[in-house]
Amino acid sequence: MQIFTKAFWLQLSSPKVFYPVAGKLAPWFAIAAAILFVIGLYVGFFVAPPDYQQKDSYRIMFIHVPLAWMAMFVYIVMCGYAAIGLIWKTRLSTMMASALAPTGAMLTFLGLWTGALWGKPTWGAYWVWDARLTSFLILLFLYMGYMALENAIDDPQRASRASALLGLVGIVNIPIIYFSVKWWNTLHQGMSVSTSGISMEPSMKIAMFTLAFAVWFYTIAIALTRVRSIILERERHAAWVVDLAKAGGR
Amino acid sequence: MLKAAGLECMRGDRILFSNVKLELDAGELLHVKGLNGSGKTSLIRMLCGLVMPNAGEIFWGGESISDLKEDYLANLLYIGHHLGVKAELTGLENLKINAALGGHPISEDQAWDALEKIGLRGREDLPAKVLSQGQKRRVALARMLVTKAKLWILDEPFTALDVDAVKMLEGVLNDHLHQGGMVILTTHQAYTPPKTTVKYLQLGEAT
Amino acid sequence: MLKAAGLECMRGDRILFSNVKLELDAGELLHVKGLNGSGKTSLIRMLCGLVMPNAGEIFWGGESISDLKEDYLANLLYIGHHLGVKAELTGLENLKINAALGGHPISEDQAWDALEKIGLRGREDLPAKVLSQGQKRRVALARMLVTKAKLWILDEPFTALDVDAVKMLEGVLNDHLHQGGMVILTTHQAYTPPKTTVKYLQLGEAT
Amino acid sequence: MIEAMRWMLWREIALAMRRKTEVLTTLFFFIIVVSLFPLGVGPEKETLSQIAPGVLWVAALLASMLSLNRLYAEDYLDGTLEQFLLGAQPLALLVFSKILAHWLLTGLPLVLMSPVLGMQLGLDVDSILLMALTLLIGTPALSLIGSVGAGLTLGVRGGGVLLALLVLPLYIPVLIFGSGAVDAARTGVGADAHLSILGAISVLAALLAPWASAAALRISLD
Amino acid sequence: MIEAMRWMLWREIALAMRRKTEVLTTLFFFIIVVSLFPLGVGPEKETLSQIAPGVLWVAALLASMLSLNRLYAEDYLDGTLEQFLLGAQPLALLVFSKILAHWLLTGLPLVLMSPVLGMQLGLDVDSILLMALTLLIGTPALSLIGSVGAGLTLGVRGGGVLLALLVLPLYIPVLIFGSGAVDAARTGVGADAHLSILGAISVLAALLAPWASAAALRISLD
Ligand code: HEM
Ligand SMILES: Nc1ncnc2c1ncn2[C@@H]1O[C@H](COP(=O)(O)OP(=O)(O)OP(=O)(O)O)[C@@H](O)[C@H]1O
Ligand SMILES: Nc1ncnc2c1ncn2[C@@H]1O[C@H](COP(=O)(O)OP(=O)(O)OP(=O)(O)O)[C@@H](O)[C@H]1O
Ligand SMILES: [Mg+2]
Ligand SMILES: [Mg+2]
Repeated sequence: MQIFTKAFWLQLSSPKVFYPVAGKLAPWFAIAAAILFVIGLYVGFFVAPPDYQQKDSYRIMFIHVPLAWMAMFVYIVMCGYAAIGLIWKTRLSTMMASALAPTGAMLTFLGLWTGALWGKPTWGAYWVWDARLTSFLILLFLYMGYMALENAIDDPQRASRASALLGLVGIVNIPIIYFSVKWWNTLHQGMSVSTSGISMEPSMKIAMFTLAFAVWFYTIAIALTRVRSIILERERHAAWVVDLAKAGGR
Repeated sequence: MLKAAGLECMRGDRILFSNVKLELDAGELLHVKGLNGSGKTSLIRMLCGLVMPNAGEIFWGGESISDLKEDYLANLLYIGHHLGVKAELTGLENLKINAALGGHPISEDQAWDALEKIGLRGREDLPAKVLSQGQKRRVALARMLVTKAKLWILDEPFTALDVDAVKMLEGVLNDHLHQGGMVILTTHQAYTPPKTTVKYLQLGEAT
Repeated sequence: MLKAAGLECMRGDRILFSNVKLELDAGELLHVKGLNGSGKTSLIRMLCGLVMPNAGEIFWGGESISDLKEDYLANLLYIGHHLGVKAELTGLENLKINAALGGHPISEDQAWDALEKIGLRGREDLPAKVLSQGQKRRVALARMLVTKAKLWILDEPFTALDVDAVKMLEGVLNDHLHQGGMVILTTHQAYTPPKTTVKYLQLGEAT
Repeated sequence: MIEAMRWMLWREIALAMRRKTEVLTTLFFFIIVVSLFPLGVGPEKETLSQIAPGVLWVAALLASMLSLNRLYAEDYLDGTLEQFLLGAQPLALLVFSKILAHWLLTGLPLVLMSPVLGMQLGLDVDSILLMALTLLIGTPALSLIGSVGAGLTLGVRGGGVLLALLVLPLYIPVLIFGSGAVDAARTGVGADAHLSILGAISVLAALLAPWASAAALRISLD
Repeated sequence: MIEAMRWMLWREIALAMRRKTEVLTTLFFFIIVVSLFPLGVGPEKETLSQIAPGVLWVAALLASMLSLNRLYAEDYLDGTLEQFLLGAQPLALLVFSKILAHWLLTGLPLVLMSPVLGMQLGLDVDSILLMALTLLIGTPALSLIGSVGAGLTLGVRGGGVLLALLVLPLYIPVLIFGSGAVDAARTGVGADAHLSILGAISVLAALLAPWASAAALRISLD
């Protein structure tokens, strides 16, 4: 099989080869994401039973938790791409990192937002300085720093290398930040509300995981689409892009 | 010694130059010519290893400079549009530090001598910020008198210098070439090259 | 129109020059000469009112410039070692804003024209930071093409310009003088002054 | 004259937009500084909500001071300031436009952001609104006063200490009345007096600071 | 090599001494920020002494960050940095000397000053000494981490605030363990664990940051 040869993967890491592949894959992921969203939301809001304590407000969980998971995961993937791009000088990797950053920031923001909305009915406050919340907030800052740096440098080549370096530094720091915040909080006091008290009905699990996959596919679809336009922008002098523009299409 | 082939430089959407090749041996001077914006500074920074070429490679004694790194840099003296002269330090201190950080530390006496030769007598102990434009440049150029580097790369060295200083500088360049050194320079001013081998490299259309 | 007498400038412990007097009428050019550090820039900044003279006074149309203030400045265009060109703005924007803040707003078309004449065609819309040294200077110098000021004070205007640009600039100076303007300049480069009245002012010893 | 002011405003805003992130980063600086406090002080809600107005105001002060740092520095280095001085426009007017632009680009966003941060620190709704109001009235004074300091520090190499000594006594009233307003309202005294004093400071600053800044710039460029 | 490092140290310190007030400014900023708090928060003694470690650490963070702004900026503008890159010395070594000098000139004075400020905020003697110790161990990490940010934001206009945005989140662990130590000691848990983690962070930063900074500088100069 072609897929198992090293040459195939090496070839795929060239923007020229990857561009049409991404173009073909993106719509499928988008469609899958849309379908799963619909199913997950339906199960979550209409099938799953109300919680005996939180009534219906707990249903935010179905959106909140997948968003939060994905937001953290995207940061790691993004920094991984950045590191690869910086060390092995593969152009596609830095492009992927740039393509992931805005999505990650948006997921983080939405995670914060949904969490805050959830906090009001359960904790009586939109925000508390709990370890998980705090480290999540810091994650948003890290995303913002990454994007701000990339935006602030006009030369795209230099911008992507600089932000990749920042990502590398960031990845070293992620565990340190995570544990410090955790420890900082637990040393002071236990949180009055624990988030693990929800017993999971099967339908709840289904809703949760369906939506988790939906967010996954959405992220992939968006990242592929965005990386396509980044490829076009950064490689606009390459012969194949010029040809593509002349041909006027994909 | 210095050799480059197929150099290409792209800035923004524009290809500034492509397929530039050059070769420079001991005792030779390369005069890079071109109109404003033709890419002289870009080429020069490429030869210093400050900018990566889009295509092509640069060799020093047969090896690629991106492999040689420090071994290449130890042979190099670059003086560009920016001077690297600290406003708060005196001319003397500036020279000594620049020399030391460039890898060739010099003694106090050598520094005094160099500054005197370059025409800053009586100004050695003034902070560079009160010096005139031309005097600041002289502080930077004084490194040429004390360096052991073989390859000098000078971007418009004559800027802001008065007629005497230009003459003196030409003398210094000649001496360096006669001792087997190499020089790459750009200038828009009238310049009589020395009697050793002089090569020209024209970027863009000629005037 | 412009007159000064008994000007003295002291920097640190040093008297750079003293008892300098000059007089300049419509259509005349004053070339300030001197070695590096002889005080040309200091004199010029004095004439702009940026530096107070230790002694002596400067008159414009018979009145002291320290009394006239804005009325004098409206007649003045000064381009010095520092360019006043914003790295983030395009050449076009830089020119328009500099002109407007200098008191002579210009239209979009005028700005395009001026930049084309000064040799920046195709570069009007690039942020100044990506321009080459000579191109940045051209953006600053383009103000000469759009200003209504009568007195131009230029500190080494030919720096970093290529041969074509120098020629063009000389033409611009000639035109200005023929229309009754006044120019004060310094330069270390060979310069053929125009055919109107040219005055020389030597600071320090001659070469 | 109005023409020149308009150009100046346009210029400042264009420059800021060209750099895009500059405006956003001041805002983020504000947010981060405020968020640092709970991390340093600990997450107890009562403590936090008690110190919240002080923290917000100190952060606003710092954010505004930081961004003021660059108000004239670049124009000074690249020679633009020389050109302003030589321009035929009254310098104080140009300076005023610059300060106005500065406030629009950095002060105003802080004001708009402050409610969210107040919430994070556990302030109640009334306090939050009052807080935002004090910032709205008080931050222009920060920009105005800071501009004088920025002008003075330009030439003088390490004039930092002098600047702080000059500017701080003027900043402190803004801080005290700004953060004091919320406390006053909490204790039932009412915040009207605080607000009107804050307003008076801003008006006074608007009248005097442009001239003082212009003078400072002239001194710096001599 | 050691020679070059010595020269670099000498150079940095000579420059700082020539400018004299620059060192003082950082220190002064630290003092001001700390002193602003009682004004913003109100004079209650228990509140103040409770938030004191947090306030001191946040102020130290901000002060160190502010001075980082200038760590490479000038060398970049006047072309010295180019020369460093072209020098025959490993860049990371030069960078390390620069960071060391930076800490000696800005971090150390803060450490020495902190007891006085701690006293002002009503901390007891034990807490004050512990506080100073955490600062002594922690501030080098601030200089080191900040240097990477300073390298990355070079030449980026408006880099000052951007630098803050990049660096402050990375400072947070230092802040937490630094200010947490005093709290831990107060509640009887003991500060040893905090101190050793703080030390570990500094050592880790000393090993990695010079290389990362050197890489950042190379990228910025391309
Ligand atoms: C602004 C407020 C909030 C933020 C920033 C936030 C953030 C996060 C993050 C980052 C995660 C993933 C962490 C992990 O899996 O370890 C998460 C998961 C979760 N959150 Fe939140 N959250 C917030 C509010 C809430 C509230 C109010 C509740 C409900 C009382 C809640 C319930 C949950 C639950 C049940 C999970 C899944 C935990 C697990 O499966 O491990 N969150 N949240
Ligand atoms: N992003 C960009 N987009 C378009 N053109 C660019 C960009 N960046 C740089 N340039 C162009 O690259 C050239 C830079 O050339 P360089 O500085 O090497 O010129 P030079 O030959 O040294 O000129 P000078 O004699 O004026 O010093 C300029 O023409 C500039 O307009
Ligand atoms: N504080 C000071 N102490 C001693 N000398 C000083 C002091 N400040 C300035 N100077 C001297 O004043 C002179 C400044 O001259 P200026 O800049 O006007 O020269 P210039 O004629 O423009 O030279 P150039 O041709 O190099 O531009 C220099 O010689 C400098 O050494
Ligand atoms: Mg050039
Ligand atoms: Mg001069």
